[in-house]
Amino acid sequence: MNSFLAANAELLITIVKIALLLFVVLTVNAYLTWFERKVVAHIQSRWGPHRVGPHGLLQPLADGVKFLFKEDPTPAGVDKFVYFLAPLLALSLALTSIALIPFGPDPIHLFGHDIYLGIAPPDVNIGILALFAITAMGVYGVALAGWSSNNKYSLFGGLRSSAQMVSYELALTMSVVGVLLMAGSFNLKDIINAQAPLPGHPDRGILGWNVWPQILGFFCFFVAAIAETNRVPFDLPEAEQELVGGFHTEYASFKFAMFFIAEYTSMITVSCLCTIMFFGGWLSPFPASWTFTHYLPSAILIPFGLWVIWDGIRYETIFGRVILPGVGTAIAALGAVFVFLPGVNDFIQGPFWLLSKILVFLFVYVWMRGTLPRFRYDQLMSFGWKLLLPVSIVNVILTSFAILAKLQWGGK
Amino acid sequence: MPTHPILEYLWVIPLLPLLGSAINGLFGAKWPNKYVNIAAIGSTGLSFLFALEAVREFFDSGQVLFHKEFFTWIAAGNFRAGFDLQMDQLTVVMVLVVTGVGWLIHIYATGYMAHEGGYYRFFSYLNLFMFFMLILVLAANYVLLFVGWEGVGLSSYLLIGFYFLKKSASDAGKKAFIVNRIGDFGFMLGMFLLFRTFHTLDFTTLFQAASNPAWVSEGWGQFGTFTIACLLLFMGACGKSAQLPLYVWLPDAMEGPTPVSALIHAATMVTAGVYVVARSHMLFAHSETALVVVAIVGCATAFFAATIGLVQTDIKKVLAYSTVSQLGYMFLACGVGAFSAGIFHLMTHAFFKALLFLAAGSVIHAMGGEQDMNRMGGLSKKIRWTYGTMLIATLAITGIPPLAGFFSKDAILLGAYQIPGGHPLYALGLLTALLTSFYMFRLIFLTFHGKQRYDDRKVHVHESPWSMLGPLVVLAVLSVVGGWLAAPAFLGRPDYFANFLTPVFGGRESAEVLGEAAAHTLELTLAFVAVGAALAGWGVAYWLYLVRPEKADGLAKSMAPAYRILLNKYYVDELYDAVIVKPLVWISTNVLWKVVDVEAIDGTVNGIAGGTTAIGDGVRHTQSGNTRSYAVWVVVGAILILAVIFFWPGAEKTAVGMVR
Amino acid sequence: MGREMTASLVVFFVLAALAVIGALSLIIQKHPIHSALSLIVVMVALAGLYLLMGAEFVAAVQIIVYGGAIMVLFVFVIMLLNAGVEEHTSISKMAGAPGLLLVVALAGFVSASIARSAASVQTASQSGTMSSTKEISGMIFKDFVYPFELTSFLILIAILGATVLAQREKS
Amino acid sequence: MVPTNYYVILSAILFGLGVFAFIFKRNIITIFMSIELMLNAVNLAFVAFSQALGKLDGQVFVLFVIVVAAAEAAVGLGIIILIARNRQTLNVERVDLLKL
Repeated sequence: MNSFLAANAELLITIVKIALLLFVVLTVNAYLTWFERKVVAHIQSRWGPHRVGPHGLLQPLADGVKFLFKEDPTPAGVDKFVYFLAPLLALSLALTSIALIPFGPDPIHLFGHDIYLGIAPPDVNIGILALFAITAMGVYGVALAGWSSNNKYSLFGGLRSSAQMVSYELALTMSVVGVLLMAGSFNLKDIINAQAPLPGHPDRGILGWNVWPQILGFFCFFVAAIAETNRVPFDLPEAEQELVGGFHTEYASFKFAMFFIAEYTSMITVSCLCTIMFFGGWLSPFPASWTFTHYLPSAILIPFGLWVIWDGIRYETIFGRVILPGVGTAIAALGAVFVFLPGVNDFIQGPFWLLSKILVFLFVYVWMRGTLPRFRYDQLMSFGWKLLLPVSIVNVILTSFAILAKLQWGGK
Repeated sequence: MPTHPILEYLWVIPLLPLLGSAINGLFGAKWPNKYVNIAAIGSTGLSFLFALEAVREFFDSGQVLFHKEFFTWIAAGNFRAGFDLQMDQLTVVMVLVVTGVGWLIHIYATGYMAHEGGYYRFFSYLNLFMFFMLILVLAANYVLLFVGWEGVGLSSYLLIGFYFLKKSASDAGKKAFIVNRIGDFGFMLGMFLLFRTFHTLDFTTLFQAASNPAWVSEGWGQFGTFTIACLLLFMGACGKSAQLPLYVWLPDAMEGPTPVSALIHAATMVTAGVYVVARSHMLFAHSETALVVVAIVGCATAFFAATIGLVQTDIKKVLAYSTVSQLGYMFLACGVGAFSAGIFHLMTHAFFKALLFLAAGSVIHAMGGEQDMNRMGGLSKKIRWTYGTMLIATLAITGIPPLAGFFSKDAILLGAYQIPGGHPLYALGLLTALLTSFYMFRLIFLTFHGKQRYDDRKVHVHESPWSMLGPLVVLAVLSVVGGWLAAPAFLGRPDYFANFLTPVFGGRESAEVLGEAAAHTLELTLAFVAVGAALAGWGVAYWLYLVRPEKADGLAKSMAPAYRILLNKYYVDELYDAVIVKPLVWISTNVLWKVVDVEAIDGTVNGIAGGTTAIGDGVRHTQSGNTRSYAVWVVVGAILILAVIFFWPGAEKTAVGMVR
Repeated sequence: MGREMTASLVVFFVLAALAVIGALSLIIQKHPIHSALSLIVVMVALAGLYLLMGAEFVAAVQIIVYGGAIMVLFVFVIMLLNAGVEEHTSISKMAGAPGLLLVVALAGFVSASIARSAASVQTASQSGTMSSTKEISGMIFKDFVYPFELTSFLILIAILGATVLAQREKS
Repeated sequence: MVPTNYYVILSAILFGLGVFAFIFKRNIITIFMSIELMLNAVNLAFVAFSQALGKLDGQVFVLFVIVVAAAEAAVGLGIIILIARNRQTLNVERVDLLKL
C-alpha cells in the first residue's frame, strides 16, 4: 500500500488537489451568487437576501438544496443525448479552465514533495493557449443546449450565443497577443514574471504591470471576456424580455445549476486571466523594498474579523449572534497566524494579492451587471467586429512596433 | 540596278498575265469591256515587251543559259522543287511565240468576243492561260513545268467549256480534261522515275547527270530507265499535244470560242508536248527506242489526222485535224532527232495555224456563227482581207515556198529521210503533205469560191472589224517571213535557226550526217518533191471542188465505206466509249458508288457517328451529377495510383523519398 | 523508460480508440449534429495525440481553430438551417458495400505503403526538444513567410467569398 | 515513444473512414465534415512524421492545412447555405443539377 502511495505520489497529490479545488471553486461560486445578489441589491437600494442565515449567508445553501430537489422534467421531443450533454460540457469545461491557473509562485514542501498551488504543472508551455482552447470549446455547451431543447427561444438563444462567442473570441485572442509579445511566452508563469522587475532594474511595482502599456489590450480583453461569459451587458443568449430564458429555458434544477455554476466559474477564470495578464498576477503592487506591506493581509483580516464579531453580537437572530462571532474570530485568528508565522506570511503574499485582485474583478463584474443596460444584437455584433477587433489588431501592431523600437534603440 | 533587270526579275513576265487575270476576275464583272480590254491586253502586251527585253538581255549576255532560283517552293529531304526560272534559246523561241501570238490573239478576241456574255470571264481565263503557259516554258525544273502543264490544262478546260450552258461544250471540256489526265498520269510517273533515278528534277543538273557517260555506257539502252522514263513523258506529251491515241479531245475542243482554238489548241498549249520532248531531248537521245516510238506515233498521227481532215465539213474541225497532223509532224521531227526542225515547225505552225483559226473565226463571224462549209462558198468577194490572209496561211501550211511552212516542213522531211531506215517515215510524211494541201485547199475552195450555198436574206455577210483584221495581217506577214530564218540553208549557208538552237540541242542535227554538199543537193531535191506533192494536192482539190463539184459526191458514193469511216473519224470515239467509258461508268456506278461509297465510306462514317453516340450514351450515366458517385470514382483512381506506388519495384525507396 | 513507454502507449491506444470511435459514429449517426459532435471528439483525441507527440502548439491550434471555430461554424450552420435527420434516398449504388470495400482497400494501401516507408523512418534522429513553439514561429516567419502571407490573402478572400455567398440577394 | 507506424496506420484508418463517410453520407454538411476528418487524418500523419524525423516542417505544414481548412469551411458553408436556400434540401442526391 505504502509502496503504491510512494509510487503514485504525484498522482495522489494531483487527485487531492483536484478535489480541493473543486470544493473551493464550488463554494466560491455559491457565495459569489450571494455576493452578486447583495451588491446588486445595494446598488438598487434593496436589502437583498437576508432571511436565510445571518445576512442571508446560508442563502446559497438553500439554493443548492432547491436545485437538487426540484422536479427535473425532460421536455418532450428533446434530443436526449445532447440535452444531457450540453450542461455537462459547459460545467466541465469551465472547471477545467480553472485547473490551468497557477495560484502561487512557489511550491509548498509537504511529505517531501513540491506541491504547487494550481493543478497543472507550472511549466505548461502553452498555458494561455490551452485556456483559450477550453474557452473556445465552451461555445458548445450553450449552442447545443439551445439546439437540443427543441424550443425556438432556446434555439435563438443558442444561435445568438454561439455567434457572439465566436465573434468575440477573435477579439479576445487578438487582444492578448500584445501581452504575449511582451512576455515572449505562452506560459502564464512567465507572463507574470515578465511583469516583475528585471534584476538590475528599478522596482516600479504596480507601474511594471502590463495594464499600462497594454491599456488598449486590457480594454478589449475585458470587454471580450465579459461577452465570452455571456454576462451583462452581453447576456443576450438569456435575454429574458426576448427569449424567456434563452438557451437554458428548458433546463431545470440540477442541469440549470450546472449552467449557472459554469457561468460563474468562467467569470472566475476570466478574472484570473485579467489579473495574470494585465495586473501582475500574484505580484504585489508595491516595490519589494517596502517589506511592511507584507503585513497587509493581517492588517486587513484582523480588523475585518473584529468587525464581524462586533456585528454578530448585535445581530437580531440568535443564530446570527452565535455564528457570526465565531466566523469573525476565525478570520481574525487567521490574520494573527500570518503575523506570528513569517514563513507562512511570506508564502501567503502571492495568493493574497492574486485573490484580492480577482475579488476586485468579480466586484467589477457585478457592478457592471447592476448598472449597464443590455446591448441590442446588431449593436453587439457591430461592436465586436467593427470596434473591438480592429482596436485589438491596432494594439498588436503598436506593441510589435514598440518592441522593435526597443530592440533597435533601447540598448542592452 | 542589276545589269539585266528583266532577267533578274524574270518572274515578272508570267506574273503580269496573272495580275490581269486576277483584276479581271475580281473586278471585271462590273466593268465595261473597255477596262477589261485594258487590263487583259495591257498585261499581256507588257509581258510581251518584257519578254522582248529579256530576250535582248539574253543575247546581250552572250546567249549563256540564264538560271535563277527565286524561292524554294517544296523542300523535303533531298528533294527540292524551287520556283526556278531559266532562259535559253529554246525558251526564247517559246516565250516569244507565246507572248507575241498570245497578245495578238488577245487583241483579236476583243473584237470577236465583243458581243459575248461573260466577257471579263473570258479574258480572265485567257490571261490565266498565258500565266501558266509562261510558267511552263520558263520553268527550270520538271515540277514547276508540271505546274504550268496542269495550269494550262485547267484553263483550257475552263475555256473549252466557256459556253457552259451548251452541253456539248461542257462535255468537250470534261473530255479534254480527262484525256489530259491520262497523259499527265504518265508524265508524273515519268517524273517520279526520273527523280528516283537521278534524285533531282532540275533540268541542268538532271541533264548533266543523264549525259554522264556512266549512265549511257551502263547499258541504260533500249529498254532501261531512260526508255521507260521517256515513254512516260511522251505519254504526257501525247495527251497534251493530241497524238494518237489521245488525240480525241482536240476536235471536240473546237466547241470553245475561236480565239481559244487559235491560241490554245493551235498555237501554244498543244505544242507544250513538243516543247517537253524537245526539252528532254537529252534523255530521249539516250534511248533509240523512245525516239523511234515518238517518230512513229508522230508520223502515224500526222497521216491519220490528215485523212480524217479530208472529209470534215465543219471548218474548225478541219483545222483541228490539221493541227493534230501538224503536231504529228513536229513529233516526227523530234523522233528523228531533228529537234530544231521540230521547234522551227512549232514556231511557224504557231503563226499560220493561229492565222488560219483567226481567219476561220473571222469567216464564222462574217457568216453569223455558221461553221458548216457546205453552207458557205463564194465569200472571197465579200470578205477580201480575211480571204487574203487565209490564203496566205493555207499556202504556208501546204508548204509553198517561200512561205514559212515550206522551210519547216522541208526540214522535218529531210530529217526523216536522213535517219537510217527513215524512208517509210519520209514517204508517209510526204503523203501527209499531199493530203494536207488537199484538205486545206478544199477548205479554201468550199469556203471562198464556187457558187454561194447560203441564204442571202438570212445571213448578212460583213467584213470583221480592224481589231480582228489587224492581228490577221500581222500573222500573215509572220507566216510569210517566219520561215526565212532557215532560208540560207538552201543557198548552202548554215541554217540560222538551227545554229541558234545548237547550244540547246548540242548540234545533233541530221544535216551533219552527210557531207555539206551532199546535204545541200539532197535538200533541194526533197524540197522540190515536197512542193510537187503540195501542188498535186492543190490541183486535185481544184479539180474536185471547183471544176467538177459533182465528182466529189460521186467519189464519195463510189467509195462509200471508206468515206463513212473517215466521216466518223474511224469510229475512234465510239471505240473508246465502248472499251473505256462504258466499263468505267458501270464500275463507278455498281462498284464505286453502290458498294464502296454507300456501303464502305458512308457505312464507316455513320458507324463512327453511331459508335460515338453509343459511347456517349454509356458514359453519360457516369456524369450523373451525383457527388457520391464522383467520390467513388476518385477513390478508385486513388487506389490505382497507390497500387502502382505500392507494387512498383523499389517502391519503399520512393515512399521514403516522399517522406524525406 | 519501460513504465513511461507503456504509459504513453496506453494513452495512445486510448486516444486512438477514441478517435476511431468518433469517426465511426460520425458515419453511423443519422443527425448532423451528432456527426458534428463525434467529429469534435475525433479532433480532441487528435489534439491529445499531438500533445503525446510533444506538438503542443499544434494541439492547441487544433482545438482552438478546428474545435473552437470550424466545428462551431458547422454546428451554427446546422442550427441555422435546422437540418433534420438525413433522409434515405439511395440513388448512387456505389455508396454501400462496394464503397466500403473500396475504402478498406484504400486505407490498407495507404497504411501499408506509408508504414513501410515509416519503418525506415523509425531510425531517423529524434531531435530532443520537439515543438518548442519558438522554433515553429521562427520557421513560419522566416522560412515559410511567403506561404504565410499567402494564407492571409486566402483568408481575406475566403471572408469576402463567404459574405458574398451568404448575403440574401436584394429582391 | 510510440512507434511512428502506429500513428501512420491510425491516420490511414481515419482517412479511410473519412472517405467512406464522404461516399456514404447524404447530408451535404456531414459530407463536408468528412472532408475535415480526412484533413485531420493527414495532419496526424504530418505531425507523426515531423516527430519521427525531428523536423518541424511537418507541424508548420499542419498549421497551414488548418488555416486552409478554416477558409474552406467558411466558403463551403456559405455555399451550403446557398444550396439549402435555393433547393430546400441538404441531400446531395437531390442536388444533382447544375441549374434549376
